[in-house]
Amino acid sequence: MTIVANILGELFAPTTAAYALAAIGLNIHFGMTGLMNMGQAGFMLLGAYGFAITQMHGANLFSSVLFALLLAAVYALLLGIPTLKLGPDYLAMVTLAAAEIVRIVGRSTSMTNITGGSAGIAPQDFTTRFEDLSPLPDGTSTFLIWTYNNNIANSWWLRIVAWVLVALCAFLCWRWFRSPWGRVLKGIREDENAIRSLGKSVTKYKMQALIVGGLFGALAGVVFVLPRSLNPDSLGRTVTFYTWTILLLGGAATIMGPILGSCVLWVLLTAVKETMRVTIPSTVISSNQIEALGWIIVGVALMLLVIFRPQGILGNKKELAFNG
Amino acid sequence: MAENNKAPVDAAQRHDVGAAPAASVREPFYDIARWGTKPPEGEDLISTAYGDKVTRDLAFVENKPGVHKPDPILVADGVVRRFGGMTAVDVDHFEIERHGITALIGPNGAGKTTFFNLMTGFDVPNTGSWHFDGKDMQHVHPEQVARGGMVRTFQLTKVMSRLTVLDNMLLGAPDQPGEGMFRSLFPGMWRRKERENREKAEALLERFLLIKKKDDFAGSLSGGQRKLLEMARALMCDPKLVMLDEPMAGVNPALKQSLLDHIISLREDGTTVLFVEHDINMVRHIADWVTVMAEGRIVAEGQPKTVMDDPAVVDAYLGAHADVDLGGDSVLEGLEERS
Amino acid sequence: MASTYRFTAARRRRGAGWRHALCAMAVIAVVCLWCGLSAPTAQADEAEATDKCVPTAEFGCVNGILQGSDQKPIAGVTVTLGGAETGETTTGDDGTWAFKVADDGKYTVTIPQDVAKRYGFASASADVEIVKTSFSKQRGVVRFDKTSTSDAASKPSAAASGMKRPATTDAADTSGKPSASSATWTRFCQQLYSGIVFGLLLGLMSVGMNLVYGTTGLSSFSHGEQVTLGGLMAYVGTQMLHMPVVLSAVCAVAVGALTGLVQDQLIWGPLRRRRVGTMQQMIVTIGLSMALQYLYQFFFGGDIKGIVKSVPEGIQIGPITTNAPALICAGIALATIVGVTVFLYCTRLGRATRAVSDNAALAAASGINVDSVVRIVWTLSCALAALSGVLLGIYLNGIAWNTGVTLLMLMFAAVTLGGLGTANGALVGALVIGVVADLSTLVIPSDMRYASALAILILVLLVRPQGIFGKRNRIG
Amino acid sequence: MNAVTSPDRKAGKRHGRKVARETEGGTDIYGLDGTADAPRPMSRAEVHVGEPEGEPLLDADNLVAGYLPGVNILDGASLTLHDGEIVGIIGPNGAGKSTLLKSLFGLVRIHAGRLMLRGRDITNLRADKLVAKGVGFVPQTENVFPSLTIAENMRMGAYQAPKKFDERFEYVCSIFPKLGERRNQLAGQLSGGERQMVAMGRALMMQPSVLLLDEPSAGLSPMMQDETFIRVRQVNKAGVSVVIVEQNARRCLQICDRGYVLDQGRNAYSGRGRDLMNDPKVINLYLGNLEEEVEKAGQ
Amino acid sequence: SDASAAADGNGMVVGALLPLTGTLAYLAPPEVAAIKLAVNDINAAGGVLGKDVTEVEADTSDGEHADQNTSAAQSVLAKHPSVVIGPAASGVVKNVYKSIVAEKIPVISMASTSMTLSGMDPYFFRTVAPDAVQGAVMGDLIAGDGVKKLAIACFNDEYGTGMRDIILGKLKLAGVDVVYGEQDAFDPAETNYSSIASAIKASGADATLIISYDQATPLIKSLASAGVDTHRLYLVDGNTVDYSKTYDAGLLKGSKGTIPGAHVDDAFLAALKGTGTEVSDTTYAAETYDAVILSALAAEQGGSASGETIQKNLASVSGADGGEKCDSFKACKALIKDKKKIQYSGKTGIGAFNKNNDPSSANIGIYEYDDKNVNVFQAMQSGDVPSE
Ligand SMILES: Nc1ncnc2c1ncn2[C@@H]1O[C@H](COP(=O)(O)OP(=O)(O)OP(=O)(O)O)[C@@H](O)[C@H]1O
Ligand SMILES: Nc1ncnc2c1ncn2[C@@H]1O[C@H](COP(=O)(O)OP(=O)(O)OP(=O)(O)O)[C@@H](O)[C@H]1O
Ligand SMILES: CC(C)C[C@H](N)C(=O)O
Ligand SMILES: [Mg+2]
Ligand SMILES: [Mg+2]
Repeated sequence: MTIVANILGELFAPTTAAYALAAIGLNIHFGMTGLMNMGQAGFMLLGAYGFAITQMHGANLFSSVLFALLLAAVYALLLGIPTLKLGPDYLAMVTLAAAEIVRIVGRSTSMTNITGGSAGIAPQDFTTRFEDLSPLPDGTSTFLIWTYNNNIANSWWLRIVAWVLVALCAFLCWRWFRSPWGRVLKGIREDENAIRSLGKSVTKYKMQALIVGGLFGALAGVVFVLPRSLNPDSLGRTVTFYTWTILLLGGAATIMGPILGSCVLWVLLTAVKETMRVTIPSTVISSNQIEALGWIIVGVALMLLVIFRPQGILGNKKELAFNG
Repeated sequence: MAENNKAPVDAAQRHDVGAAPAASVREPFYDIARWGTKPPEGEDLISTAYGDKVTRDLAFVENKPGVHKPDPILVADGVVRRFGGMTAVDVDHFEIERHGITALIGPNGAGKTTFFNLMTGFDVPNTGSWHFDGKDMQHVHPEQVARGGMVRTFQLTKVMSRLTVLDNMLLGAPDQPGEGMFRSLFPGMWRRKERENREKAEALLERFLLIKKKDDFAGSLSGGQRKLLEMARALMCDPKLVMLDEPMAGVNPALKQSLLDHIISLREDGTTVLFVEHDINMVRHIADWVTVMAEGRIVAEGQPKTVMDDPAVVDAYLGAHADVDLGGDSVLEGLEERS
Repeated sequence: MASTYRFTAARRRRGAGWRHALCAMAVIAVVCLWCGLSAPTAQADEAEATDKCVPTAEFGCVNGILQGSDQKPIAGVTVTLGGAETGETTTGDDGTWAFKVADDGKYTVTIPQDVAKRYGFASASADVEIVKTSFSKQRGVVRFDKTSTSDAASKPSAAASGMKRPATTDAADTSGKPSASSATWTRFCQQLYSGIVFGLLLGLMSVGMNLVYGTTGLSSFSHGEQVTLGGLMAYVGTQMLHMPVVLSAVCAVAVGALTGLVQDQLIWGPLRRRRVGTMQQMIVTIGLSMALQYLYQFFFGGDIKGIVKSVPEGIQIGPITTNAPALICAGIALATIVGVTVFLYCTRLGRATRAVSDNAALAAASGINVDSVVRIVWTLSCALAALSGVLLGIYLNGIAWNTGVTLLMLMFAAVTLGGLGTANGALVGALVIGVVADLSTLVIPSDMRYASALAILILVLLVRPQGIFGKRNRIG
Repeated sequence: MNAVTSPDRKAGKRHGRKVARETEGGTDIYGLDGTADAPRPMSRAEVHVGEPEGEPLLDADNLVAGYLPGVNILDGASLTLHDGEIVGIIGPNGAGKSTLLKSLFGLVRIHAGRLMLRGRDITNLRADKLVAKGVGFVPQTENVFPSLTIAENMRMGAYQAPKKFDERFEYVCSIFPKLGERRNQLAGQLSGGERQMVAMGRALMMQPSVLLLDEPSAGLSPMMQDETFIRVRQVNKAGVSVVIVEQNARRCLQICDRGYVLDQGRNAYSGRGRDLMNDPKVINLYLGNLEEEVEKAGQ
Repeated sequence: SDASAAADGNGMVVGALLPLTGTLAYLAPPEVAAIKLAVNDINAAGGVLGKDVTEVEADTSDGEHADQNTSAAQSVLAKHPSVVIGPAASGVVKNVYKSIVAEKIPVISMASTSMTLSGMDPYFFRTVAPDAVQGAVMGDLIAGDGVKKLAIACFNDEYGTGMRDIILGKLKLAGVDVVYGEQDAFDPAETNYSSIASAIKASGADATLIISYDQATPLIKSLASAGVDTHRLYLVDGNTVDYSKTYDAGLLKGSKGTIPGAHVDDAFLAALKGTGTEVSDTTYAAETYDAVILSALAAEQGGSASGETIQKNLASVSGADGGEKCDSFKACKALIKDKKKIQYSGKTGIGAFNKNNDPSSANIGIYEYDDKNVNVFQAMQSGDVPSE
């Protein structure tokens, strides 16, 4: 029972929401505009830094979030101006490199005074104001099979806020997808020179997409660090790869794809690991190996999911036919 | 040459001819029958005013490369583009007459497409300047060129594969407020315009025999259909000057013929047409003016008839077999000697 | 430890002897009462001079080493302790001296003025504070060869400011040596050299990835794991099966090639046939990478495995110090990459791989068996990865389950920098990355050196968006 | 003219067939779009009108093929090619001509129907195996390797016979001298027409016994178009059977022994090249009469 | 509280958050074994409050998998533990502790040594001394050995730079020149150490301090091939391990290392091996073992296995208020039965928890490598852990 609760708990865990947000942002980049952003974690990290550092210095929540968004937007601009001309695979590498640079600089000893260096920023330094804002009473609550703390760290309050954000972003996305703006972005995804020849400023649209997706990424970063601490290494390449996996698992260029993908990935991961823990006694193989085996199974399951449903869970098989 | 603007009249005649297909004739599979070799009902040209004017004006223009024309819309000066050691384009002076239908012909690799690229900002010349409608067009981005009213199509078609044909068309429409990031969130602000665009697009698709495919992905179009879509999409913009790069290569002859009338009718809406084409009949049929390029230079210019009879053009471009039946033995015999 | 005590006992007694005579026996008795049974020989005012001292609950230590600036120990010098307890000792042959002190408090250590002067010490005495229970104060180390403790604080360390650039510090310190610039030059050469060697290895690692990209358009995220596999297989060969290195390497490459073949049969082939896009295939490689990483962890655990145990002897070539394995690794890497380039550009199959990458359908229409070409490429790519894994494991002195994935970023950077899918691109890109990363440590902190390499990538792409060797196709 | 140009063919026999225009079969059997215009299928006899006797070299019978599951682009198309023939396929855009060629060549999956080469079943055989059997193919679009040089593109053409490369390349250069001059230029940088030359050249490098050409003349200058057609005739004379899809239909039909008109994935008309060219319905529906109009206007 | 209330009914549940996978996985086996051993020992002595203790484990992975950190915490929390042992790395502790302590369940880390964790939360404890302690000892060791020019190869990680800064302070006082690495630190994910090695060689240092985890394995070899003297290396707890199987004999002879915690006897290692886990060394095993025993004793003393009770009694059973010393669960339990105050002095030799919930005193062992590259115990330094 606790296992089931744990597994299903991942469905709406803050982490799931954070990844869903990041994937929604990536969906605007890749799914809509065809920008191969391999550095979504960079946006997330900057968002998280923007939020946590201002919180640490006593800013109020609203301005912290605003600052996080601002930081991501500025980063998107700086990144976009010189690189949006690049071909997709090259752009992928540049964004990947840029995100790594953000992380490496953020964790470098020379930045310790600002970013906390490799130690990052401890939760007590930046989460309290958010937790204090909660209208919920202190203590824990149980809803159906799930019991979480109301306000602290991995809490109901964070879950509510996170999923409201996800819903909001998904709504925006939905509006954009079905609007002429979205159509231009999709056009750019297919052939930017054709769009150019039709009088649309490709750079402007790409930049808009990069910024909007980056803002979602920044929000994701904030949500990601709220239940834990801000550690630059925890927002590295792995996060970007997971985000990509989520996006393509759910189905690129769909509204619900990123959300569903995130839920599926984390539920799958937890399900595998939890069941491994209980089903394999550690006398057979060591607990190290059990956990490693769990990851192996998750890796293989991911492969199989994509192999047997390459267009993603919600994706359109037809689109796949015209080389995706 | 005056006959050129008789095309509308011809069209009207054709209309009568093909009006009532005999009952015994097998109906064609495709709705091409509706278009076949005639314009659709009610789409006869009403006016030939611009056409007449252009014919009049050009009649007095000397037939030599780089002449000045009475009312040029595009003027290019000293445009040179080199690739490595090779000079792809080297145009001293070139003008395009407003409202005229100008054909740009020349052997393969003459630099026609490169010239298009240069004019529309997709490529940057080594030297040269050009003005469109009086505006300096150097260092202008392609999208600004297009917004300025100079729209081109691509020889190697560029369709947005994973967008429907209709969406491809709608992308061609200018001034859609919904294409702004914030305005797009409020459908009220763009619905009306969208509906207008859609009507226009559907009309064009109908004309280009693509209406049945409108909800299919453009990536599923056949080679010729892509060409058609490319051209139709360019026409969505209501351009001042439309530059068509081999728009009819790969298009079914019957449809091609019917589309020529459409091109002619464009002029009466105030559009100037510059097109590259290797189909001599088409050039003869609709062009008011023909410019010949070879090895990057403009080597001849003039009324279609004059130019086509120019022995240099015949030699370098049309070739010795232009009027020969290729089924005949003579062609092969000559060849065997040669090789 | 016991032996150390034995060896020093005789020598120390002499110094402590006359101190005993001066001190009142009554005081000894009082101290014995204080300290309890565990420290029968301790005295209130008298610190015990010992050879070596380890602080305990009862004793703190004041100790040090007396040596000249050339690090030669100065033996037989009298060291006097003053303060809460007093004592005197002479430095041993290795220059060491030590006092056990029982009292917390401030102590002063002095050496004779003339000794200090002779060796050019700044001061002949130093102060320390002992607090037995505090780790940071239970031992007071006094060194005369450097600035004394008292003025250490007031005199901002000159070294500290120069520290960021070790080369300059070195130059300053070795003022007696010929010239500062030659040291810098040596350092520069050494870094350049190690950058080049690493660049070559990185090139070998990435060339396989570039082949796969070039043929199928797929950026393989599991390539790092193929590299790891090579290293781990070599480890299995040398350390578990005790085979010679070369044989292990050959086996590792064979295993690598086999995995490539099997992978293509089981995964990539079917995916290609079902026309799954490269983005999707990329996600499959991410999944595969995850599975493989943890598979290695499953079998090999989480620690770093060394392929060879011995440390090779250094070879001096001009200003560069290196060793035979490094040279051999670099040589093999270079030869292999050149071989692959030649293969790509000069052989029929090589051209076929490039053709497949351009347009698989057309390649098939030209009579190329696309499937078999791709299979060969996968096999080759994985074999090359395995080879690079072996060389890497030897050159970097170890391989772990995640070595490949940590290097993946650099491989991508190298491939991109050189031009995606171009044969020699990987080599040149990797050399640039390797050299920039290593040379940049001359000017920036080394934890940021890969940032500099990545920054170079971005800069180069701004100038050449298609990479160094990439060619741009025309528009229209 | 057939009899004159290719005396080796038993042209006379082709006239003997009765052209059955009307056949039974409801108009709606294909249920295409429910329009009353929907055609009746051609009978077998109709399809094979004008065909020489004997076992065909290539025989496609009632092919059903498509790109996506459930959507059949080819809907029972048939085609035969006899030894030494040039067969032309024309039809409106999107009729399925390219699809037919691709399915002949194993690049589009055939769902139903039968495809025989020299009496052997080659349905859905892999493309490279077909090349080994002597079938060559020039696609309509994406018909060059953009990041290979011209010379390398040509080498790809001669992939299965690398020894013959030099000799063949010389031959190709004699047709398209430009290819020789620019042999080290990347194909991706070439102009549209030059690409077309490369594609055609690539096919000629193969020395196939059956050549499938998809709009080889598109984008070529008139002189080069003529040159291409003449060369097709020349290789045909040297013993290569050719299937050629063209939109430059008049020129194409001039050199064809027989022609098929394809519409909506099915055969609409077929007959000898000249007959089709002069068939008023074919002219009206597919060929147009631009040439005449221009002539008329010119006078 | 809610979460651990259930624990009262079903006996004590020990939650363990261990780095079973990821970059710290090499540290896990001794920890796993130690937990097992402790639980076995407790149950052999009759369990806690008459009921057997059970253990639940979850894998935190490493700091790069922050999502797994919290997910593991959630997984353990759902099983209503009375106490959570772990996580190992300081960064991971920061990622998870809040949601656990919010449930009023004590977290006892066995390996997180970051100084910023001191006194972080009343429910956070650790059985390992913060880096300051080891840093001070190491600094003195280096200075006392007469090193004049020291090179520091330190990795940029909270542990690395934190420890380095402490050592640097010590060295400055003693007047040791740091010729390389005062600012410079290498990336923890570094694989190519040749440039660091050549920089160290070029710096002309006469001894080298290496602060890292198992990055030391390749690093030492790179140093050796660059010509750096490998007989004068100083290693810290992250890398002071038995290198006899790694290098040729004699490579490290004379080099020194420090490890916090009492020098554990071979019997303990044998006992660890007896749990069926494959262990080769005892790094953090004693700390883990003591953490479990201490929490069990706290529950026993408080008479309840709830988190709150354990938290309240942890300091006391560790000896904060004095009491009779005992060195095993069995002995201590007996004393508690007799209503005596106890002072558990376990395998680590740490003192009672201080007001920061750090050990009030600790031991640092000093080791020297012999000619087989085995780290041989030399001496033990003990002292108080600073609580300011
Ligand atoms: N990016 C490029 N690099 C090198 N050469 C180029 C490039 N673009 C075009 N060329 C060369 O410039 C010449 C002119 O090309 P262009 O495409 O303008 O010819 P074109 O007149 O359009 O020919 P076609 O009728 O065949 O389309 C060609 O020989 C072509 O090979
Ligand atoms: N890749 C594809 N996926 C789905 N449908 C396709 C695809 N390619 C072509 N089609 C459809 O198949 C039909 C036939 O296409 P095909 O290319 O065979 O036409 P075609 O006769 O060669 O026309 P054209 O003369 O324009 O080249 C068209 O309706 C087209 O929309
Ligand atoms: C597992 C340990 C080596 C962790 C290290 N002491 C830290 O605080 O991060
Ligand atoms: Mg062109
Ligand atoms: Mg076609």
